[in-house]
Amino acid sequence: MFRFILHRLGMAVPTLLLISVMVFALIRFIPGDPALLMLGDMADAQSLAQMRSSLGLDHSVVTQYLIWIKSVLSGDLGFSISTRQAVLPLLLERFSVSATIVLVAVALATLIAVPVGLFAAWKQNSAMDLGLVAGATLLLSIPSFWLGLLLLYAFGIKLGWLPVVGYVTFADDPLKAITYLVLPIVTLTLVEFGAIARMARASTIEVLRLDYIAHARAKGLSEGAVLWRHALRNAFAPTWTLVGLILGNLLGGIAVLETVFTLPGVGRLMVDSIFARDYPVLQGCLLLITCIYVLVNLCVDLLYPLFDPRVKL
Amino acid sequence: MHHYVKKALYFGVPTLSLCLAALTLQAGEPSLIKVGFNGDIRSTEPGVNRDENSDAFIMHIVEGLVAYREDASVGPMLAKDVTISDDGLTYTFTLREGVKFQNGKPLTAEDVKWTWQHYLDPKTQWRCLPEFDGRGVSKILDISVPEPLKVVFRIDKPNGVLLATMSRPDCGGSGIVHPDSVAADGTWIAPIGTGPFTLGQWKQGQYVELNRFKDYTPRAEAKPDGFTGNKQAFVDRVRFVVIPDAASAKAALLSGGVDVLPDVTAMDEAELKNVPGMQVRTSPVMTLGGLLFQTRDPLLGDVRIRRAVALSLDYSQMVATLSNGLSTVNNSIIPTTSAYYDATAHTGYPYDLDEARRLLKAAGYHGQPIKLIVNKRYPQMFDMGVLSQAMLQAVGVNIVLETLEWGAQLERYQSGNFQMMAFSYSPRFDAALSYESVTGNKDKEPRKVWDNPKALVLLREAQSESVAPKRQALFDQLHTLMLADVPMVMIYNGTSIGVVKAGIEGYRSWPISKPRLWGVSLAATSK
Amino acid sequence: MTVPTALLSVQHLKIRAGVQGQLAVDDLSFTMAPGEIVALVGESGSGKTMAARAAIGLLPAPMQVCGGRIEFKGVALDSRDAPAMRRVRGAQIGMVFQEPMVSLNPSLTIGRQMSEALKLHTDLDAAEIRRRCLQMLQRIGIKDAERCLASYPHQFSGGMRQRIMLASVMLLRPALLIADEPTTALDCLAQLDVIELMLELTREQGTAILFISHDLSLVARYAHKVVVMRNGKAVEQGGIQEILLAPRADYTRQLLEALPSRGVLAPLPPANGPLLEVRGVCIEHPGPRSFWGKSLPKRVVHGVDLSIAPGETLALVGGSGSGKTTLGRAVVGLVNPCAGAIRFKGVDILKAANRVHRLQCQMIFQDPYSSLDPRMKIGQILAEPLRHEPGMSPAQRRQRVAETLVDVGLAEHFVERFAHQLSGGQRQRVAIGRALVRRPQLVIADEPISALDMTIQKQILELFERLQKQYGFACLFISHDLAAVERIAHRVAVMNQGEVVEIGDRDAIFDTPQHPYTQQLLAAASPLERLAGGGYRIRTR
Amino acid sequence: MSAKRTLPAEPARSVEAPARRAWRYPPLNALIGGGLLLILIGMALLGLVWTPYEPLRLDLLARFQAPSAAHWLGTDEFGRDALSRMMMGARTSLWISLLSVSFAVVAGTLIGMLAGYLRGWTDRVLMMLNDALLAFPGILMALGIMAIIGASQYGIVLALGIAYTPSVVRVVRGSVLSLRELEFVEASRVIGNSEFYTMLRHIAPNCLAPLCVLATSMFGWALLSESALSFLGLGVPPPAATWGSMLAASRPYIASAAWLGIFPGLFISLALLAINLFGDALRDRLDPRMRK
Repeated sequence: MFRFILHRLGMAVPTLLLISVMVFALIRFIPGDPALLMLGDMADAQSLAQMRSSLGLDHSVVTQYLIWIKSVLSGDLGFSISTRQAVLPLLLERFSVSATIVLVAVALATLIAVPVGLFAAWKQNSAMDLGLVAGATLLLSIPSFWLGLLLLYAFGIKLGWLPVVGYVTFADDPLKAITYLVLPIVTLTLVEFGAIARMARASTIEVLRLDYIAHARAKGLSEGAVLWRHALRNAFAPTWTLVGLILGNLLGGIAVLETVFTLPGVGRLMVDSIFARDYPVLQGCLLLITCIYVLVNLCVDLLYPLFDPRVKL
Repeated sequence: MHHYVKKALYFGVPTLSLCLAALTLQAGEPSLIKVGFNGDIRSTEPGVNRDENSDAFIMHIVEGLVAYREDASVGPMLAKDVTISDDGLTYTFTLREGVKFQNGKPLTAEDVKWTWQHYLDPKTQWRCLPEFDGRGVSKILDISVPEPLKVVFRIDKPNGVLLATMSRPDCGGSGIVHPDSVAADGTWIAPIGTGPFTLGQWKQGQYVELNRFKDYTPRAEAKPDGFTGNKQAFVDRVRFVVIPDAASAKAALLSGGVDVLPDVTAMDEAELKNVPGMQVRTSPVMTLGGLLFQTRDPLLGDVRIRRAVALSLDYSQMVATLSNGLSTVNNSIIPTTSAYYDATAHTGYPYDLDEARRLLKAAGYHGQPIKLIVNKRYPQMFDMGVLSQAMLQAVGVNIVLETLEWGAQLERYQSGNFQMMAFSYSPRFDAALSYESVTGNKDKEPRKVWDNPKALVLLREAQSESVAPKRQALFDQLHTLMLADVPMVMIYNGTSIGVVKAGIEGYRSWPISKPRLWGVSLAATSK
Repeated sequence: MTVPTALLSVQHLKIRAGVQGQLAVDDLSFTMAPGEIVALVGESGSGKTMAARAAIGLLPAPMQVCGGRIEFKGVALDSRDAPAMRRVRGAQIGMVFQEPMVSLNPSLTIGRQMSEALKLHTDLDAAEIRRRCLQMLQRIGIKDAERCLASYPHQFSGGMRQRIMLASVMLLRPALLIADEPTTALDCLAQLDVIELMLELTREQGTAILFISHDLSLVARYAHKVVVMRNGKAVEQGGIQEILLAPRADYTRQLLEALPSRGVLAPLPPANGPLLEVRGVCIEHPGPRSFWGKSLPKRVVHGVDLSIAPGETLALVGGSGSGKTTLGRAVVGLVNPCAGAIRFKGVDILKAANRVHRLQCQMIFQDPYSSLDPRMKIGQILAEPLRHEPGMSPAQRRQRVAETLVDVGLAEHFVERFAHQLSGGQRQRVAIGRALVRRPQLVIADEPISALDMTIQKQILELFERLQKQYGFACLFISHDLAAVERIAHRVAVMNQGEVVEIGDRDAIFDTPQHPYTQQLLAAASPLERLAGGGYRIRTR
Repeated sequence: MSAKRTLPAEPARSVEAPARRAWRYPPLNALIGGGLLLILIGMALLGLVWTPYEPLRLDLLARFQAPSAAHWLGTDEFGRDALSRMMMGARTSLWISLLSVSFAVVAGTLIGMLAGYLRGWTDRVLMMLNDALLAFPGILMALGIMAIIGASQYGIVLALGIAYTPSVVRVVRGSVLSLRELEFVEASRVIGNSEFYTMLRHIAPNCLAPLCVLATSMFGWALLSESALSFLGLGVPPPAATWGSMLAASRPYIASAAWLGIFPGLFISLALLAINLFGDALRDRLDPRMRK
C-alpha cells in the first residue's frame, strides 16, 4: 500500500513540474506585466524599469523560475504583487471557501444520487425509471451559473430569505456564514446530482445482469438485501471513479459559481490574479490546484479496492 | 489591545499622555469611522512603494511644504508663504511657527532639508525623483537654510509645475518626515509626519488604522481646503477595511460593516441613492475619458477622417448614458474642475453629421474597417466604445470593436499599436501635466497621441511658465490647436461618487478624489 | 406408505417474452422423483434454461409464465407470491450457474457469501454456521479452509469457484438442485472433478438434480431420465438407456449422430520431407510492465519438436494453459518464439525475408463473434487476403471470392451482409473461407468448433474434411475436444504445461495411451460409442 | 489477454434470424433530442437570413424593456432586441462548439492512435503530457491562447479544442488498446496486412462508436464552457453575442431586468438537454449489446 502511494506521488512529480513550467511560460507570454498594470497610463520608461526591478521581473524568465522553485521548495510561495499578502495563507483561506462548498455539495449529491440510481435500475424501463432518468438528464443540462442566478433571483431578491451578495467567514459569525453558503451548495448539488445518478443507474443495470445477483436471489434473499448487499457495492466502483473525477475538477475552483455568488473562492482568486498579472499568486494557485487534482485521484484509487477487491494496490 | 499599546510606545508618545487625551474626550469608547478600501496599502513610506490607496492613507500622516487646494490649485501647507524669484530659479519657503512632529519634536528648516535630501537620494527610489533631478522639466541644484525657519530651493531652469509636482499625492505630497522615521542604515521604519493622524495598527490584508494626533497644530483657516487648510481631526480612530470585490463592499456598507465608501460605480450609486440613511457625495474628477487615434495609422493619418469622427458623436447623449447624468461634456484636455478651465476650453466639437459625411467623402473613405479597442474590465470604456460604434455607423464609419483583456489593451497603448482606442487617463492635477500625458515625441514615447511640434513647444513653455495668466494663454492656444489637430477626442471627466452613512458629517468628495478623514465627525447619537 | 408424490412436476408449462412475444417454452411437462437426476438437453435457444429458471421462479425481466403450473412437493409454486417463493428458494431448491467468473459476488468474501443463506433460513448461531462452512469446504477438498473463508472469489480458479458455489448451495441440504450447465465453461479435466463432486454431495443428501446441458454425451453417464428439447418443445423424454439404444424422435437421433466418432481417413499423399518442421521452439509471455521496465517473463512453451507432412492433419491436444494455442500462433507469426526454429518446406519462416512463405500458413480462429470485423461486409472480408496475391486482376479476385463462398456452403447474397447478421455457424464458415481463399498449404485451426452447438459442429467438421480432400492442405488442429480430434486427425500430439508429452498415430493414442496425462484426458472425454446396430452405449475403459 | 472463450450463454431467442424489433419504434430520447436540436439549428440558420430587428442596432430610448409584443424577449442594457441577439447568438454558440469539438476529435484521434499504436516510450510520454494537460486549468489556457492570437471566435475554438483533446486521446487510446487484442485484428496480421494497414482498416473504424458518443457529450461541454468563459469576461468579444455572453451581461441587472438572464440560460439548457438525449440515443444505437 505504502509503496503504491510513493509510486503514485513519484509519478505525479514530473506532471507537477511540467505544469509549473507551462504556467510560468504562458503567463509571461500574455501581453502586459504587473508593473505596467500597476502604473497604468502613467507608465513612463523610468518608472516602469524601476518597478520591474523592484518586483524582480528584470531577470530572465529562467532565473525567475529557478528563484521561484527554490522558494517553493522551502515552503515560501512569496508575496502577492498587488495586495502584498503572503500567498500561502491567502490560498489556504480562499481554498477553504471553495472546498467547503464543493465537498458538501458533492457528498450530498452522491448520497442522494446513488440510491436513486439503484432504485431506477431496479425498476428499469418502468415509468418511475423513465421519470428519474429524464429528471437527471434535465438537471445535467442546466448550466450551474444559470441555475445559480435563478435561485439567487428567487430566494435572494424576490423572497429575500438569503443574502444576495457578500460573504462572511465562519470565524466572524458561523450562523450568518451558513446563510451565504446555502444557495451555492444547493446549486452545485443539483447540477452534480444528474451526472452521478445517471452513472449509478448505468452501472447498477450492468451489475444486475450478472449471475451472482441471480445467485443471491436463488439463496432466497429479499430484493432489498440483493440490491443493498450485493448490487450496491459492485455498482458503486465506477460511480466512485466519476465522483473522484468531479471532485478533482471542482476543487480547482468553481470560478463561475463564485462569480455569481461573489464568494472569495480559489477559482475567483485565480481569475483575478490572471487579470492583475499577479504572478506569485497565480503560480501558487496552479500549484495548489494541480496538487489537489493529484491527491484526489490518489485517494480515489486508494479507496477503490473497498468496492472492488480484484484491484490490488 | 496588547499589540496596539506596544506600537504606541514604539513611537515614543508617552502612554500617560495618550490615556490623558482619551479622558478629555467625552466619556465612552473612542469614536471610530470605518472606510472601505478596494485593496490593502502597499507600505507606509510616502512616494516609494505605493498605489492609489497608499497615497490616500499617507496624506493623513505627512504634510508637504505646499499642497493642492479644493480646486486643485496649489497653496501653502507647512510653509507660511512661498516667494519665487523673477528669473523663476529660486524658491523661498518660510515655515509656520509652532508646528510639531508626531513625536513631539518641533518642525525646523533642517528637518525639511534632511527630508528633501532623503527624497533626492537615488537609494530611496522616490517615485518623483525623475521630476527633480533634470530628467524632467528642471533640476534642483541645491537646498539651503539661511535662517532657522526659511528654506531656499535653487533650480537650473524655470519650472511652472514645480509646486504642482511637489504636491502630487503619488509623490507622497513630498511630505516632510522627522529623521527618526528612518533607521541608521537608511531603511524605512515608520512615518513620523506633522499630519492630523498617526499610524495605527496594520493587519496585513484586513485593515489599517489611523489614530488622532492630539498635539496637531492646524493652519489658521477655518475649514479644510483640499490637502491644506484646517485639517483638525474630530475622530479618535479611522480604520481602512480591505474589501476587494465591489459588490461585497456595497453589501458591507448596507450591513454596517463600513461607514464610508469613497468610490462606487455609477450603477451602485443609482441603487444606493434611494436607500434611507445613505448620503451620496459626488464631485467631478480629473480623469480624462475619450477616444484615442493613432495619427501614424495610414487611414487615421488623414485629419479629415479624425475630424469627421469628432463631429459625428452626440456627446451630450453619450455622457448622459455613460455617467447616469452625473458628468458634463468636456472636449478639452483641461479638466472642468481645473482652475485653467475657461471659456475657450469650454468650446468643443459641434454635432454636425453632414459636415462629417462631406469630410469623409473628401478624404476618400469608403467604409474601410477601423479597429476600436475596448475592454470589459472598466465598464465606462466598454460602453464608450459601443456607443461610439453605433453613432459612427450613422455616418457610414465602419467601426470594428476589438475587446481585449485590460492588460493586453495597456500593452497596446504603451506601444502605440492601435488604430482607435476607448481609454481613460488617471487624474493629473495640473493642466500642463494633463497635456503632458497626451503630448510627446512618438519615437521616444509611443504611448503619446499628439506629436505636433508646435504643441510640444507650447507645452514646454507652459511647464516652465509659473505666472498663471501667461499659462492660461498657452493652454488656450494648446486647446484650439488640439481641436484642429484632433489627435484624440476628449469626451468627459469622470465623477467620484462617495457614499456615507447618515450620522457622519463633514465628509466631501473632491476633484482629486482621495478620501479625507480630517474635518469629519461622528454625530454623538449614532454609533 | 403413501404413494411418493413427485418432488417436482411441471405440467403444460408455457413461457413467453412479454405479452405477445414468441413462446420460449411451449407446453412442457415432466416430473421428477426425490433423488432422481433428470437432464434437460437441447441446443442454444431450445428453452431449457428458461424452464429451469421458471422452476425456481427467477425468470429474467421480459419473460413470464403464461400457462401450465409447476408443483414442488405437491404444492403449486406461484412466482407472484414472493414470501412463499423466498422460503422455498435456497432452503428447498438450490441453483448452480454456468459462468464461474461472475457466479460469486467479487466484492464479498467467500465466508460471508456461504453463511448468508444459512443465516437467512436457519436460526443457527454464528459459530455453528462457521463450523458448518469450514466442514463443507474441507469436504470439497479446500486445503486451508480458514484462509478461504476470508479471501475473495477472484483468488480462485474457475473450477475451484464452481466447487465453492456447490458447497454453499448444498450447505442447506436442498431437496432439488438445479444445475444450469455448471461445467460448460471449464476445461475437460476440471469438468470431470466438478460433476463427480456434485454427484457425491447430492447422493449423500438424497437431493434430486435438474441438469441443464447441451452435451448429450456428458449427461448420458449420470442422468436417470432425459428430456430432449427443441425450440421450446419436448421432442422426447424417457430413461437414458432407451434414448441411447432406440431414440424415437429424429432430432434426438440427429443429436446422437452429431457426436463425432472415429472415421476412416484418406491415405496421405507421398511426400519427400515434412511440410512444416518445428525444432526446439520455446516461447515466453512478457510479465506485467511496471514503471521501471519489464518484470521477469513467464516461459509458456519449452522446447517443442514436431513436424507436419503435406495434406496431413496433426491434432494438438491438452488442457487450458498447456501452451497449444501459443504454439499455433507462433507458426503464423503472431508470437515470436525466444528460441528454436520453424521451417516451412525447409525455409525458416521466422525471418521477415521469408514472409511470402509464411503467408502459405493461414489460421482459423476460435470465437466466431470476434474473429470477423463488425464493420466489413462478408465479401470484403473474403477479398482482403487476396491483396497480397501477386498478379490477380480484380475480376479474378471477385471470381475467387464467389468460388470460396460456394466452397464453404454460403449463398451468393451473403457477400453484402455484415457479420452481426450471421449465425455462429455461418460466421465460422466465413472464417474458414478467409483462411482458404489464398489456397494455403497449411491451415492452423485453433479450436474452430468448440464455440458452436453440437449439430453445427458436425456440419463444420464435415465441411472442413471435404475442403481438405479438395485442396489437399495440411492442418494443425488445436482442440481440447478429443471426440472431434478422434474423427479427423491422422496423428495426435498431447501437450501439458508447455511440453509435448506424447505424440503418435490417432489409433495408437486413442487405443493405447502411454503417458498418464493422456490417459487422464481420455478418461474425461465423452464415453459414447456407436454400436453396430445404430444405438450407442457408454464405452467402458 | 486473448478473450478466454466460454460457450455463449443462451443468446437471443433465435440466432438464425436477427430480430427486427430494434427499429420498429426509435426510442423516445432520440425523438425529443433530435427534434430540439433541429429547432435550435433552424433558429440559428434563420438568424443568418432574417431577425426581427438588426441585432446590433442600439436604441438608447428603449433600454430595459420587458418582453412585449414589439420585442418578444424584451431589450437589453443598450436597447438591442434580445430575440434577434438570441438568434445571432445561437449561430455563434453552436458554431464555436462544433468547431472546437471537431478540433478536439481530430487532434485527439491522431494522438490517441499514435499512443495506442506505438506504445512503449512514446505512449508513456504522450500519456504524461496528456495528464498534465488534463490537470491544467482551462481558464488560463483560454486566456493564454486568446491573448496570443487576439480575442476572437477562433481563439476560443482553439482554447476549448486544446482543453478537450486529452479526453479524446484517452478514449481513442483505450479503444485502440482493447481492439488490438481482438481476434479479427490478429486475423488481419495473419493474412499479411502491415501493422499500419491493420490500424487504418480495422481499428480506426471500430473506434468510431465510442468517439461519437464522446463527441456529442463534448458538444454539450463546449457550449457550457463558452458560456462560462463569457461569464469571466473572456468569451467571444462583444458586440458579437453568444448565449453565454448575454447571460453574463445580464448578471448586474438581475434585480431590475431578470428576463435578460432567463431566456439565454433557458436556451443553453434546452440545447444541452437536446444534446444529452441525442447522445444517449446514439450510444444505445451503437452499443453492440443492443444490436440483437
